[in-house]
Amino acid sequence: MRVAATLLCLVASAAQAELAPETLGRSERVARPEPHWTFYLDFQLANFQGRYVLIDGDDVEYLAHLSAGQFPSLAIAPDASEVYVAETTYAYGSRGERHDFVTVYDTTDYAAQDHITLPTGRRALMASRQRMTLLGDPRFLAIYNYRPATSVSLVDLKSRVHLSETPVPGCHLLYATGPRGVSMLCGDGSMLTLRFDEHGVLAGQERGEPFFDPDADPIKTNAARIGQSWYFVSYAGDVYPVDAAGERPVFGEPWALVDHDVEEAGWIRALLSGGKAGPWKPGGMQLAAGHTGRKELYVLMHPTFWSGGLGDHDFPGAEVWVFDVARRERLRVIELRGVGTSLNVSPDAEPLLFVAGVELDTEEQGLEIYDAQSGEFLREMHEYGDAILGFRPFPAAAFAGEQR
Amino acid sequence: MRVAATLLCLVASAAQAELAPETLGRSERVARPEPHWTFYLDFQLANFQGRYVLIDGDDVEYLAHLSAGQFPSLAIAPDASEVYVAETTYAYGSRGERHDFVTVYDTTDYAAQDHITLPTGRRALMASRQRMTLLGDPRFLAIYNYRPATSVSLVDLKSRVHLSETPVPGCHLLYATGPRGVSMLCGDGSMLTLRFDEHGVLAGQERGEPFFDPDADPIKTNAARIGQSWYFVSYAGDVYPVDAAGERPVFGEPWALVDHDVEEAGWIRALLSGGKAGPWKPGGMQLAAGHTGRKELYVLMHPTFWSGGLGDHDFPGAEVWVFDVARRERLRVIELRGVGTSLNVSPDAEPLLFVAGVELDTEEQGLEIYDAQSGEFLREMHEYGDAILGFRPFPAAAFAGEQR
Amino acid sequence: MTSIDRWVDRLSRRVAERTSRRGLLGRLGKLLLGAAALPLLPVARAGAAFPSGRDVPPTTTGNPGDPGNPRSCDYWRYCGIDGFLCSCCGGSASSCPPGAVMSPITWIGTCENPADRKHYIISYNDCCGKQGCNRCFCNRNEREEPEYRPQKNNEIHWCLGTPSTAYTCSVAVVVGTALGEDGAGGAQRNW
Amino acid sequence: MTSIDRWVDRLSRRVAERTSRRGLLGRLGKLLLGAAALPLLPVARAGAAFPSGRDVPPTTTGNPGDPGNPRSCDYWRYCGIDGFLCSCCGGSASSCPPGAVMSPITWIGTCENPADRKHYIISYNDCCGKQGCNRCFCNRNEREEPEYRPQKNNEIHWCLGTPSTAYTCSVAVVVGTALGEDGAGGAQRNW
Repeated sequence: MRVAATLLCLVASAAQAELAPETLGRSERVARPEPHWTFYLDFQLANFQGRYVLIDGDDVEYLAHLSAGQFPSLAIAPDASEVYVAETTYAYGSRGERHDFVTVYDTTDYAAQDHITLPTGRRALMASRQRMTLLGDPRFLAIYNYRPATSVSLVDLKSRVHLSETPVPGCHLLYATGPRGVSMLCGDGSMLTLRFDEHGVLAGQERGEPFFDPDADPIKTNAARIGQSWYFVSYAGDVYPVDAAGERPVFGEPWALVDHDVEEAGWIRALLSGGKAGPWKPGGMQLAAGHTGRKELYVLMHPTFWSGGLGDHDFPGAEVWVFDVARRERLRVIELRGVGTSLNVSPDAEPLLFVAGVELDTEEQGLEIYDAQSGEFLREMHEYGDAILGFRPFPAAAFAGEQR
Repeated sequence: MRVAATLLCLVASAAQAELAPETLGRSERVARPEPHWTFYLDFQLANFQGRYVLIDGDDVEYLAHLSAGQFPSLAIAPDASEVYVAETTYAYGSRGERHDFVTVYDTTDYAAQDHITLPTGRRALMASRQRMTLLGDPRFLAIYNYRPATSVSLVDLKSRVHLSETPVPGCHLLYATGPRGVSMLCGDGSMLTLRFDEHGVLAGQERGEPFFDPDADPIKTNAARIGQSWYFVSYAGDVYPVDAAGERPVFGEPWALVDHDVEEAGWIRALLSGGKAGPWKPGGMQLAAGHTGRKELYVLMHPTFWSGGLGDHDFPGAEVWVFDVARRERLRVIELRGVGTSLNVSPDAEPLLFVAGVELDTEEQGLEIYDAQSGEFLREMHEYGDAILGFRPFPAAAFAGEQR
Repeated sequence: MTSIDRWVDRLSRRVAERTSRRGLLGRLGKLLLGAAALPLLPVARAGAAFPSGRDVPPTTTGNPGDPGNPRSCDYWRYCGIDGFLCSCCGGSASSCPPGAVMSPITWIGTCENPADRKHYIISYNDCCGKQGCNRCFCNRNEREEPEYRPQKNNEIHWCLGTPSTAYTCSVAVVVGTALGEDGAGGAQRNW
Repeated sequence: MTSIDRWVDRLSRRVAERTSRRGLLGRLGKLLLGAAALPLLPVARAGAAFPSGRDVPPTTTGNPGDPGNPRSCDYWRYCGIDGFLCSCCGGSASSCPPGAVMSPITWIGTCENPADRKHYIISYNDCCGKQGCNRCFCNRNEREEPEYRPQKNNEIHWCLGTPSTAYTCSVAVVVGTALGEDGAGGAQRNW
């Protein structure tokens, strides 16, 4: 739904009336976001730059897009008033002076409103979406730097300036924790948590004990946020819940997404099952997503017979398994049309499941939309761009007043 | 053929010997160009930027590529020692400060050697390849500006500086003429010719009488260069030869590529001929190319039954018609596998015909190579990039010493 | 298949995919009836590398006097267009997508509205300042003239007079009716 | 076709397209023989949007001790790679294309050479400073670890320490043999 009505309807009321001249210079505006809207990252292989495209999942309408530089990151204000895109560009395309910056967009016209300069050459260029996050206090935006020494940049969105850069040796990526904190994953399986005060000054940092064993079974960095908790999925198929409501993370008991006792299928059973007999594992890029209202965790899963067990953690999913994170049990299985590399779930009471899918016969990538409850395939989007690298929904908080 | 031999061959002489560690940090170098090499412009639709890719037409080997900004232009030194790319970029990707410049590449390593700043905001952004040319004296590079007032920038490649900008109201594009001149096409069908002295200072300009009627039958701007003459093809299928050897262009008598008396075919004849009965017309983007040694003109042609007569000047060709420009007669017809949007011919004695083709069944674009003499389809290149916007060969002069 | 069969198959498949009205039968019918040029869409007006908009959900203007699908390359106003259709990109046939800026400098074409058979002057404006929308690529060149007649040319990047020349998509705005049969006041040209 | 037929058809078609050695029969044969994991290529390791290198002319190292086609995603050294293969782009499996600069900072993987069954330490270096080559995209992730173990991760853009972080393509350079079965010195991991 767009704010501006199409003028075409107005220019000629009678069928045979001559069309009146139209106004030149108009640009559309965008209505207040709805829960079924989502951004996706369209990544251009030729230059590793991206675009964020905003669509309405109910009718796959293309609403707007934002240009972005190399490996961009996107964050959305909880009230959905603004969108922040961190970008990296070069003055002369592939060479010349490097620029790292955050572009601020208003969500009514999606034109660049502000430009916040970041320390040049630090911003991490990688695929993970955990490289930027708003803090619990959305005045502050945290950005992960990798060069390859690691650090965290803090941006004050009120004054539109970069405030500080804090070194975090050996720790990586960002998970919002508590009122003004971020936790990071360290190489030994522990978390480092930085806390900032109400002015954005570093107030403290602490590093806990390892909560998983990265040698035995690493966790994927793409965590699902459900309420105040993060849910990390491990390579082998366990879930590590982390309560991030307070000033420091509280690590829950891991539980299993899969039956670890399933044995590899013999060839007759493998053949008869279409390769689906035997153990399954989680895999994909944006492989896990959460729904706070329903306390549901969605995970892309595939049979290890398909992958031969190799590279499973990135292998695309044939099904989406849906778990109740309170009862720690599988609720249902959504079979995909092909396989999926990334997924996301809308935050409302009648959620849509967005999947970056690959059709097995044609190997065409596509943007598929399913009913997250029934698992029914609803529709797909054509001509989405080059390659979908993941989804970025509006925060559930933006619709809090509208929800039942 | 590359200069550096692959180290892999050397590291293990016996089959079962352990592989020795290899050298890190190596980049390939490129041998002296061969006549069957060509650049093509790979144009990225998502951002209207381009890449120039260098391939060997004999085995469709990918030799190197050059990054380029919005609507780039390329010129090659007559001795093939350097390549010049005119580009336009923005500091922040799609916004920020605009930069217009020429990047100079050495043809042994294809790394950016020099950067020549152009007056910002003037360089013409359009598809035509006649926006930049070396003068007869290759010390000078002329660049066409459109904003939309038109002008010509002159660059001194010896001192690597932009020398001057000359306004040329109502005249467009660039055709090298004489020792240090450029001619331009003006809206009334005449040519304006600028002459520069040996220091690159404007020495004179003169505008001739119209040599074609742009209202009755416009000429396409993509002219073929054969020897010291330009050959322009008109919408209706006539050829306008322009001798550019001297200080001012000399206009030859136009002659017809097609029989203007052919009548539109009736439907039975149209159906029986596969739509090929009836009149044909030239059409395409880079629709004409010339071979100096053989005095041959190659033109993309299609039956107007296919196009319905509309947009013929850009309609892709089903055949390449080859003409002897001395005798003004058609020598042969090369049937394409699908249709072609652009073509070029290598400058040697056994020329290759390069075609940016579209396969009719799949609508896939492709880079096809034919024997320009026999018309035989030889090979095609896969994974060429996004979209081929035309070809840029090395100048025939680069191989003068090697030719029979 | 014989080569004729193949050609008929190709052509009818292509035409069927693109439009129902302008098919092979229409073209042959036209020849039978001797009617004036019914535009047959250019074969392979865009390669597969170019997103054609074929599967993009259609829309309408809601005005019977302005018939057709503004997300289709066949829509009458697009007779001289070359670019992504803004109507597939968050804009419409006459307005830019959010955040993109319409270039004030442009080129002009003349298209016939099938509803009233009148010729309208169409302003083809580029919307600028964001990356390309990369949907519904449409390159029709009817009555287009070369770059030395810039006001009639669509190969110029018309993002002029905008803060950035980054090209986003193109619109086709009705700015008036043409005098007589042809907007240029001259004879009918089927370029 | 039944769904099983379809699956077998899909899988065998895919496998046949990609490799002759690692087909369904090999995989089933492996199960029959109880042999250790023969890597089956990931289904749809790349979408159609990604150029797979399938039709790029092959090459060889000329060394029987280093078997395979360095322009194929199947080549043994590429077990942990993620990117365009420089060998399709004017470079080779161990050298950058002309004008691109090899990043001195990199990540390390371990791959088994089928010629001598030894495990080699492979340095995956990105070549930088030019636009992407956009050919032979290959994303294998065997034994890759997450970003918090950066020296074992391939989702980091490794153009670090180069004048420009523009990504061109990736090489896989032999830097030594691994101790024991696994370069990390631990148990065999089929991640």
